[in-house]
Amino acid sequence: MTIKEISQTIVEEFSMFDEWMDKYEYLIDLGKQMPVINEAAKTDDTLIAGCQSRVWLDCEMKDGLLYFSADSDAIITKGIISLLIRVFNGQSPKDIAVANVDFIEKIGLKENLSPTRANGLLAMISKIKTYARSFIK
Amino acid sequence: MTIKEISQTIVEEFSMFDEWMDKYEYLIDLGKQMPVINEAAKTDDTLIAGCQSRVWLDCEMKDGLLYFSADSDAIITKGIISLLIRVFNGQSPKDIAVANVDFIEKIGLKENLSPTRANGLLAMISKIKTYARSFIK
Amino acid sequence: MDKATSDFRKHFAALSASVYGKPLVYFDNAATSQRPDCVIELQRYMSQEACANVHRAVHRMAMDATDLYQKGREAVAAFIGSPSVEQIIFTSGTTASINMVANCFCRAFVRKGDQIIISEAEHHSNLVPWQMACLWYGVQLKVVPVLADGSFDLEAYYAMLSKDVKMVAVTHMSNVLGVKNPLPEIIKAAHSVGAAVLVDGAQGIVHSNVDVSALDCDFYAFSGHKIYAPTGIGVLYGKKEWLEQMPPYMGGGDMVDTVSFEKTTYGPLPLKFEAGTQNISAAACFAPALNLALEAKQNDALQTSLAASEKLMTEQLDSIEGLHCPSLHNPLRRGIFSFYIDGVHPADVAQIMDKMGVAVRTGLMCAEPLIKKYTQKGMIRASLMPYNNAQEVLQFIEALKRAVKMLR
Amino acid sequence: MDKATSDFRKHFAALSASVYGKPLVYFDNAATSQRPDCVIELQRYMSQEACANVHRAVHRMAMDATDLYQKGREAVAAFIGSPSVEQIIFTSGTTASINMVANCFCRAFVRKGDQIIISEAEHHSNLVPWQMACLWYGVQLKVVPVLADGSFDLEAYYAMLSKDVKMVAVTHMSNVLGVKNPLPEIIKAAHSVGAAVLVDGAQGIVHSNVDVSALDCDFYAFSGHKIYAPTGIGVLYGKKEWLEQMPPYMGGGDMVDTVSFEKTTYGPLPLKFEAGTQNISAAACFAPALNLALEAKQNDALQTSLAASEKLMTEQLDSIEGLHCPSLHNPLRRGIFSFYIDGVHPADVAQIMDKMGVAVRTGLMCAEPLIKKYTQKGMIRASLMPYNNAQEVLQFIEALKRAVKMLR
Ligand SMILES: Cc1ncc(COP(=O)(O)O)c(C=O)c1O
Ligand SMILES: Cc1ncc(COP(=O)(O)O)c(C=O)c1O
Repeated sequence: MTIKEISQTIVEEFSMFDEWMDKYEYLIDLGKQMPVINEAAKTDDTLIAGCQSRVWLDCEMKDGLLYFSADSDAIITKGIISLLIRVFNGQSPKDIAVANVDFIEKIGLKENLSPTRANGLLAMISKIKTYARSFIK
Repeated sequence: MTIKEISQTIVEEFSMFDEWMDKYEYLIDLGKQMPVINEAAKTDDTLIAGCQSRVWLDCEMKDGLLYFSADSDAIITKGIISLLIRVFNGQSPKDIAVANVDFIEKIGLKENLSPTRANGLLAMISKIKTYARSFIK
Repeated sequence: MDKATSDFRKHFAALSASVYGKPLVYFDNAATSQRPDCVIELQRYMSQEACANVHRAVHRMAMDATDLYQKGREAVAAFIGSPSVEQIIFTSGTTASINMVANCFCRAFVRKGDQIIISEAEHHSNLVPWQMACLWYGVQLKVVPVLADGSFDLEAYYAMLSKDVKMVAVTHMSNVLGVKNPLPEIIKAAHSVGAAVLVDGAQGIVHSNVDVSALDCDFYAFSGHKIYAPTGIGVLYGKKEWLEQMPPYMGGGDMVDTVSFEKTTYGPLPLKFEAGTQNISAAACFAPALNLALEAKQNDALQTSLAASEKLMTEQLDSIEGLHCPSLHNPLRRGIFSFYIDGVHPADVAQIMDKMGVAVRTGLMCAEPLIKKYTQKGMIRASLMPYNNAQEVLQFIEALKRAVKMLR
Repeated sequence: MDKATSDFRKHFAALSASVYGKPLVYFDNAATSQRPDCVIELQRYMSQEACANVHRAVHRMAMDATDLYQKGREAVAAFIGSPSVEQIIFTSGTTASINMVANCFCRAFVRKGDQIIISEAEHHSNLVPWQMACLWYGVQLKVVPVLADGSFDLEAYYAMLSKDVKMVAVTHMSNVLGVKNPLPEIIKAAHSVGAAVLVDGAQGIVHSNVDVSALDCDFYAFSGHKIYAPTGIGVLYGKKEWLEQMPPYMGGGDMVDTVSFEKTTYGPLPLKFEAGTQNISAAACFAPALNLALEAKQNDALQTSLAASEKLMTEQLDSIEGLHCPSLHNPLRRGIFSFYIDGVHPADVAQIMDKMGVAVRTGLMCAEPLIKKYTQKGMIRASLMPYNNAQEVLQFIEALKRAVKMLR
């Protein structure tokens, strides 16, 4: 599936929740289930600055496609990252670099997107895109 | 006449004006007519700080009563000083030191009385009272 | 809800808001308080009907603005018991007040090899300025530890004092622990070795009755926005003997006596420390803001109700398993509750509580060394003002329990 | 009155006020502008509906406040053509912006024996900070004269430049003379000897189109209150290369990365220069304020009408006997008219004009050396904004003539 298609699926999944709490329950579940990065990859290089919780995000290329792994000490943050990973895993660097990440907004987490926001969602997206661009050149 | 009586007379005189401009015409007239301090008395000691215009105020004692002379480079300021002098000239230091100067307020120049006001009316009154107190001790 | 509190709440339109369909519970007061309607109205008046620059103009709006500005200063002087109005210097906030002293006091009175004392419980705004000053002036920074329950370690402090100490800069009340420091003892001891004392009153002004003359502190700093006034205004109170000898912090309009390219002389207090156009409208707002604060302090029924809410909060927090609030039972704690909970991240908790209408703060709360003494991930802080009530405490506790349950 | 101006005036409720029964003519704009309703409304919103401290909180009101605060910064960046939003530092005003540079730039880049250049037409806020810095850092202050009509003496300036000059701090437009300085020439020449240029834009931001990238200035400083925003907020724009290397001005909350008693590291731009709680609500107001300013600049009919009012003003002033306005016919003069009149004291004139509804400023106008070059008693200043109209000019002239007649 393309980035756009996966995003669309996620938006549909979230449209089932009309309660904030259900949305968060789901994000927490995702966070708990997320396969975590191995400890050795938690370095200063993979750490994302500017988050209130600590977030590590690593990336590797297999057969020209990118695969991400991540961790955070905050579980909701982990849930959000797991959505990002679901969208971007197995995509090409080029597609990732130009991708529109508006699904975040559509599932009602837009409030997490401000550049001055504590949880650093924008920083995560920017880190993903930086990885992607580094594989293009 | 006592300070209170003279103040009362001035308030009555001003009550005739219902126009601001007439009041100022009168103050300007008073300013122009005021006998000025002699140049030699315009020293740093007689200069009143904190006025937008420069004001000098001198004082001498005759037969136990005080007499003031003053000058300013602004004519309205001079008019106001001449009212002060009219009220306080020939009064005893003690009476001056405790006098209530509410006539200023009553003739509608209250707005000139704020401690942070540029024209320094409060500084003038305070200088007059300081002179008076210096003769009491 | 009791009448005193519900009457007092009427001053604050914001308190009847709802967020995400839930009634707002605003427990982020230590970050900034809500503004009462009287303050909002005066701010409008200053922007619309008395919109002018102060001091040297003679026109009507400028005179109105100047008077209201001066009334703000008088209100501050009266509220903290300053011996004179000229000792009240307006700044942009507590942080600016403290930086001003860290610069100007040190420049005038501190020499290489001297020492400055702060405590372990300082907000960054009463820590970093002194670190910077130490660097510039070759001074040593000493840190008084706090005990496990957040108390100031007086014994350790006494042991640090010597003739080399020139400044003791301590918080009146920690923004994390909410514990009031023993200022009379701290100040007396500092003076006995010739050191000056700056009190960071950002929180203390809210939760204590401050009388700078009785306290005999040398400087007292606080912000408007934590005590009902707008952002962008703060106060530095100082003793005349220091203020008169200290060089100005900034140069500019209004702080001078005469200016020439050869020689400039500075104006009298407080102008010497107030360069440029001040935050006129916010300064004026100190009058209604502090008036209301005074009203609240003198309202016994309101204070009783606040104490009851705090007691309820204490009991409820105490009953939550795995919750650690270091200063919870410290008898000197007021208004502020900071805690961490085993197995959950503070940021997660706050995010969920927000969706239940509850506003709290989380993280290192600009007091990193203090927080990290207790926990690495940061804390959750709930802070109350006299307008908060028991019902809100219960909504807060319910939200907290639900969040923890979801997260564990 | 033409439609463009009367439409624009509708944004400002204050302009329809009357004082002493006369329609208000507010010609004290160079001291502070009036605030439009959109700014007053946003200020209320920030105090009532989004009243929270910004950044590190996740609750709803804090997120709203943070967004609006950020929008204020983006509006400033766009308005002055800053290459990035991080180069916009919020301060408490022009004066604070300039003091920040005078301190931090000099600390980082200026050594004993270096020189700093200012001009004779500087406001005290762009003069005294440099005098203070010269004292601290052992630097020499050089002053570029202005010509009789208020023009910057480029020849004299060129002759002063040398490798020793590290900073040229000049006003974009004098608050007395209203004359725009030749910034492109000044900046190019300064850069050719390796000096940085700070532009005091307190008046320039109001009466010019500012593009800091095209200008290539190193720093640009201005205040909110002169361009429709509230008091207590200002801006420092700076080039990244300088800002990144300069030490912070104040220490405190929000400007740090990590803090420990041993070592503190500072945050990224702009936070490094923004210690403590900022004037959040005022900063947010930059968005509507600058939006309106932009609208006015792009409204040709409004600009034509303003030019006509200024022309009328020029002609009328020219016709008053014994009136001296040094820059009256300087083609680079905009918006500001400062003058003195033989035989009458400025303070007297202003006091009478006030009673006729006309607000002007008098005195030394925080530019003592400049004013005293022309006259000892001070001047009278009338300054116009796009909302002022020809009818007001006529009321002003009538009041002025009447005052002079009464006083002579
Ligand atoms: C040219 C100029 N520079 C600096 C300032 C100082 O601005 P502020 O008082 O807002 O800091 C002013 C305004 O008074 C000014 O006109
Ligand atoms: C104890 C303490 N000191 C200093 C500050 C700094 O105050 P401001 O950010 O208003 O300058 C705060 C508030 O954040 C505080 O709680």
